[in-house]
Amino acid sequence: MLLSLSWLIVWFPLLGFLHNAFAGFLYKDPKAAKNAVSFVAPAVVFASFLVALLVLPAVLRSPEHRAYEGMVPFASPDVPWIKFGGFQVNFALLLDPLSLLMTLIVTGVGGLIHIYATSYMAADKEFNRFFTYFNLFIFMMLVLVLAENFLLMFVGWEGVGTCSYLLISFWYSDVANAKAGNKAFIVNRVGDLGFALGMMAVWSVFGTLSFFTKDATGVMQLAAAHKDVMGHDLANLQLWFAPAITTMCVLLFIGAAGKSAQIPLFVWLPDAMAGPTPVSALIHAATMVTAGVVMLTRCSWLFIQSTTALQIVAWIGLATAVLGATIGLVQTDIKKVLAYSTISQLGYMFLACGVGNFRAAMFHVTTHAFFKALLFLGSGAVIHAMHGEQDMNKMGGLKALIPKTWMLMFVGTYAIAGVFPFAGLWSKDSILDSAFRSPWGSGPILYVVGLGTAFLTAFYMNRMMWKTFYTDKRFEDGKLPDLHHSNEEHHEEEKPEGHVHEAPPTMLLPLYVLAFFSVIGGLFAFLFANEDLWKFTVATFETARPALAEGAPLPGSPILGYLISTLVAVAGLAAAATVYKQRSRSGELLDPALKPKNPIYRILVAKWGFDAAYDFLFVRVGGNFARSILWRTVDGGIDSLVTSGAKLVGGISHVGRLIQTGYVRNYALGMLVGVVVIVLGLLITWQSLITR
Amino acid sequence: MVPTHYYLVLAGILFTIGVIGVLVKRNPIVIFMCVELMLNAANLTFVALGRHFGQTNGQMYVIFALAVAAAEVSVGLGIIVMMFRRRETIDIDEVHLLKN
Amino acid sequence: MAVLSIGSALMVVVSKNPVRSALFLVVTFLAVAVFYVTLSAQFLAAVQIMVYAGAIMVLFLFVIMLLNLSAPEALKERGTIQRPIALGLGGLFIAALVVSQALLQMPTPAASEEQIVNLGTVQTIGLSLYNPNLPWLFPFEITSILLLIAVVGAIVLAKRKLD
Amino acid sequence: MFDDLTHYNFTLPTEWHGVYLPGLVPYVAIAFFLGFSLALVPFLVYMERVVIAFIQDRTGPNRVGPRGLLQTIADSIKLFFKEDIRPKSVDVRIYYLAPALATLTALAANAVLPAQFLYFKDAAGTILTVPFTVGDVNIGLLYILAMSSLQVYGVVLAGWSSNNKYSLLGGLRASAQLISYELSMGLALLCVVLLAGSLKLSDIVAAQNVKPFGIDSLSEVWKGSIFSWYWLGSLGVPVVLYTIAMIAETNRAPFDLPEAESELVAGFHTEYTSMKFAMFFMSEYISMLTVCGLNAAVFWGGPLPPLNIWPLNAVPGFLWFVLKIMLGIFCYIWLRGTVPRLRYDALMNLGWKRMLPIGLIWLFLLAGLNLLKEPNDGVMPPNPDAVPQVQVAQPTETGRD
Repeated sequence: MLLSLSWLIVWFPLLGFLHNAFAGFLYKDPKAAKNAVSFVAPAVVFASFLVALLVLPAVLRSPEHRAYEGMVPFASPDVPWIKFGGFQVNFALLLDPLSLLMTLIVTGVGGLIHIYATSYMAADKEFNRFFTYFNLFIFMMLVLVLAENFLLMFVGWEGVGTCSYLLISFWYSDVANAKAGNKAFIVNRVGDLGFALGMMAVWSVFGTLSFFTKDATGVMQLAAAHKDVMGHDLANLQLWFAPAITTMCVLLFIGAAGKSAQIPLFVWLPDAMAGPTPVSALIHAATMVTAGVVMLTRCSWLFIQSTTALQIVAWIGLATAVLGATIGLVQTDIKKVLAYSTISQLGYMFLACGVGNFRAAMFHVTTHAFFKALLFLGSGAVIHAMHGEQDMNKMGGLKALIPKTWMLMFVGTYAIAGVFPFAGLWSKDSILDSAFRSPWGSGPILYVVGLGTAFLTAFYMNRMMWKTFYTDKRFEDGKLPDLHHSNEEHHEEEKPEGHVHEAPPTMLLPLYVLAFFSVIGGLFAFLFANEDLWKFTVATFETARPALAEGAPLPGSPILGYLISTLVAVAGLAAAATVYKQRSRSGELLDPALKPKNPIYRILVAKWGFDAAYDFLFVRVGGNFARSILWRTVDGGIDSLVTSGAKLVGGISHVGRLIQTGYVRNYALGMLVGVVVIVLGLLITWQSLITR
Repeated sequence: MVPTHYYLVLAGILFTIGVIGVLVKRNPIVIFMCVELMLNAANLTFVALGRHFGQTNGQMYVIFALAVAAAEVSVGLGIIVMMFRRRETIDIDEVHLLKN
Repeated sequence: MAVLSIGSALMVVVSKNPVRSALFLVVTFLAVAVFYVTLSAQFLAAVQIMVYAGAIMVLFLFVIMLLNLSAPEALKERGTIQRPIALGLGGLFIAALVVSQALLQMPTPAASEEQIVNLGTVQTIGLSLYNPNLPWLFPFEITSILLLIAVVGAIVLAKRKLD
Repeated sequence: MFDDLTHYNFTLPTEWHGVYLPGLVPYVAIAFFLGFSLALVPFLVYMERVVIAFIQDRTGPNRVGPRGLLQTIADSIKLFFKEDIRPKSVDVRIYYLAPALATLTALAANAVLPAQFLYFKDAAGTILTVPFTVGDVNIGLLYILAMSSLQVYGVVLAGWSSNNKYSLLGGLRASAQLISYELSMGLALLCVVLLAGSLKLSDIVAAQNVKPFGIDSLSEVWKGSIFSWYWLGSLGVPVVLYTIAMIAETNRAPFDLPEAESELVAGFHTEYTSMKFAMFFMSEYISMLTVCGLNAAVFWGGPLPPLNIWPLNAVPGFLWFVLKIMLGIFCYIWLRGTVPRLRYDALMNLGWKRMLPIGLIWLFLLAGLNLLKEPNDGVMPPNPDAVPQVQVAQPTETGRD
């Protein structure tokens, strides 16, 4: 059966990972190994993509999918993984439109980024290591999105976290990079703890960890039916059922917030830009950071049980969107701008989840994957052209020098700003629309703030475009300092030293593909939306929670919404263009309207004080507490107990040491004495026992 | 057919000789040989009792004991050679690193 | 034969020259091999000669000769208190064994003559060793790993310098 | 199993004046092999000298007797009567023991070679087949290997007891060489054991008395012919391995490192003179006879004629056997005359890095082919008599829940 191929989706990247990891052993010649890796690494990802494409129609047509309105997707055969007592977890994949959609995004966009990276990383000494991590990441991400239960998802969840850490600090010889990796890892730990606690809460309430099962005993089915796995009716226990659901949802959301960089756990994502640009594009823009949204969508049946949890999600999402957009206004590093933009867009997605329109969230995940990958890769091309320079203050006027890259970045900018007919419009507007019709109220506030953020989005994106491509050159072409990373080895045949140059075709090709989808992706989905394809989420709000019934429209909203959104986007773009054109003419290079002395500007540059607060709260206070109280007093006290015990034993053994002569033969003699005593003892007892 | 307990007594005597050798000799190689002697004595009891009960188990044990002895000797002699290289002597009484 | 084996075993301990000891040990092993034959374990006898006499003792001789090249003086035994104790205990042990054998009523042989004759053939041993219904197959595989480890260990030990 | 051999050999009566003739076979065989081995040595030496002389294009022995035939006799008489010099610093007992050990083990290994099948017909007309060996034990091959592993002692002890650096080095070299090549030899023989399914030499020979590769449609002429012997049956490689290993085992050129004149004077027997030297000399030739006999029995059909037709099959088996041995010895001499001596590390490399892996691979190959031939899924043959009742201790169920 075609569906049994589905394991191949996961296996291919794993094979690639093994191949790349051992490429150094497999090939005698480092060059041959490099060539093999640069072929195998993208190839395995595309192989998974093809398998997913093959499997998709079968899943959509599968009787389970049709019969249960998407509630029981096909799960691969149950392979018991962990089983003890009443606890059983299977090693199984869940194939439904949600997981396949994510699979296609991860492998499709991922494959393109792989191709891009083969050329972007070509000069790096640790080429193989990079692609080892990259393929491992794809594998882990696929495990995450295809997992049949919380625990397997958690495996993937931790796996992608690890890969993220490894890749952020890929150029570990620079302490800043290693620190950024550590920061990402530690902040994620907080989220992961939330996930783990949420998982335990789920198990303690429902008694299972599977999402869906054929006999309707998955968590989601049970949640919809208000039952636990034993069939007891939980709805009767309103007193604790609702708080329990709220608790587990909030805990799971903390996990999602950690992975998807939401307030208060967003601080790691900007620092994660220390990794190579393909990593930023794949992991920190297109796929991994959306894992939180995927998880929320996967648990949508659970979340709609708790309006409180949904409100928390929505407000935090909105706040994050605003926060990301405002900080993005003042960043000067081209990748940091994109990083805050990512945070902001993720906020939108959570807003969508919070107002119950999980489909819009996933729609935005999809389009965002296209245009954010495009933007990141484009910025990578810019950085490549500028010989490693990332500061936009030292760019400008690049449009004439690298027109192809400019064109691609232009498409990306218009897509994220949400101008008709680019992809961003459709998904962002369906979010705003459902926010307006929020099932639990406050709709207009959410809508207006969201729209304002869209304006900011357009503004900071065009600001980036202007500072990079249009204004006067702020560097001397031909005398660019070489800021490429120390890991890279330079070949003689490279472009003349210090000149701005267009990226090679292998880097631009994936960009064209992504640009194509950034243009038509949203429109396409709008026009040809397949009802089956979106059947992954709560289709039956009516039965689940009537109050949320109208909260889940298909992606798409009234024409008026699109019109308003486009107008806002165009306004944002125009405002930025005006401001920066004028500023460019007046010869000012910084952002003069927001002078450095300007308090708003300072707050924004200080990232609303989050980093400082965390530094004070956790690093200083927490560190001092740990040092003075925990280490000195508590640990020292325990230590002294232990040491005095050890001293006591030592004193005793000083006496005992006298019989230890150090001569093996003396010990052997002791053994013989023992043997003889035993034999004699046996003899004596036997003698009394034996009657002849 | 020779009664089984003759073999057992013989094996016991061989074993004891081996034990005494281990205890009184100072040359680790000879001590090793005495250990081999003890092993052989044990093997002999296995075979004798195996015959006594008409089972192959006894001989099976001996086969494994042989394999283990071969492994033990190769490693043990390696250690002795190493020891000699390090300390220019193989006197067992000179080797008491356990006692500082 | 018993006298020969005991005598040569004693000589292993008594002789001062390790080469002599080794040779007497070979004789002991050969005697044990003969005992195996009388116990109708022909296969074991052959293996005993091959492994013990042919391989292990050659290894011993090798090492003795290798070390003697630069160690002219055989180690002299130093009289310690250990010796009389060991001898006394050994005597006690033998006495205990003999007494126990005299006292103990061995159960009557469980096997027929015919069975015993076939006990030591290669066929019987092979069939028991590789019979998946008997517990020897797995230990056999493990033994191969043990030997491999021993080989590697010996090489590592004997290598002059680990680079 | 042996019945079909009778058509080209003699059948003897089982009893003769009340003497049970088959019972006498081992004693006759002892006499035969002992006499054969000892008597043949001088002839072999003569043969070697003549052949070498021919190869090197010179005259060779021609003084004593017609065509120098009595030369070796004269030499041995001289050796007997030479003064027995005993160097001062030798370890006397071991010094004397070593040559005796060498000769003893060399002679003892002969005991299981099947030179001929004898057929006895009793009064009832049933035919009893008795291989003409000292002892046709069912671990014959193991026995030979065990004996050849004991041969190390003679060499090592001679080297050590001489208290001479050349001797010691020669002895160490010899023993290292013997141990190394015994492995390849064992592997080559194992290939044959795999095919024949027995360690008993007479069984191995009998297993070669079939039509080539078991193709039944061939005519009787090919039965037990040169093409059904195991040199071909084992697909060629083991016989090569065995031949190389046997030359190394007997310390002959080009593997005569232990007695390399240019490096070690005469190796382990540098300090030996007169009769003791002669014993080493003899033991070398006797073990050559033994390994060639094993070669003939295992790979070249033993007493079988190369083609099953008259008059070849009318010739008594032991003549074929001796002929095959002599061909083997001729190969020895031929190699000695043509191939230069190996360097020591090359010798070890050949043994451990070439022959051992090849032997292992070939063993697995043959085992695989054997499985193809008789696919029994690795199931134990349903033969309850073969396995004695073994009481397997059942693990007790107590202590578990």
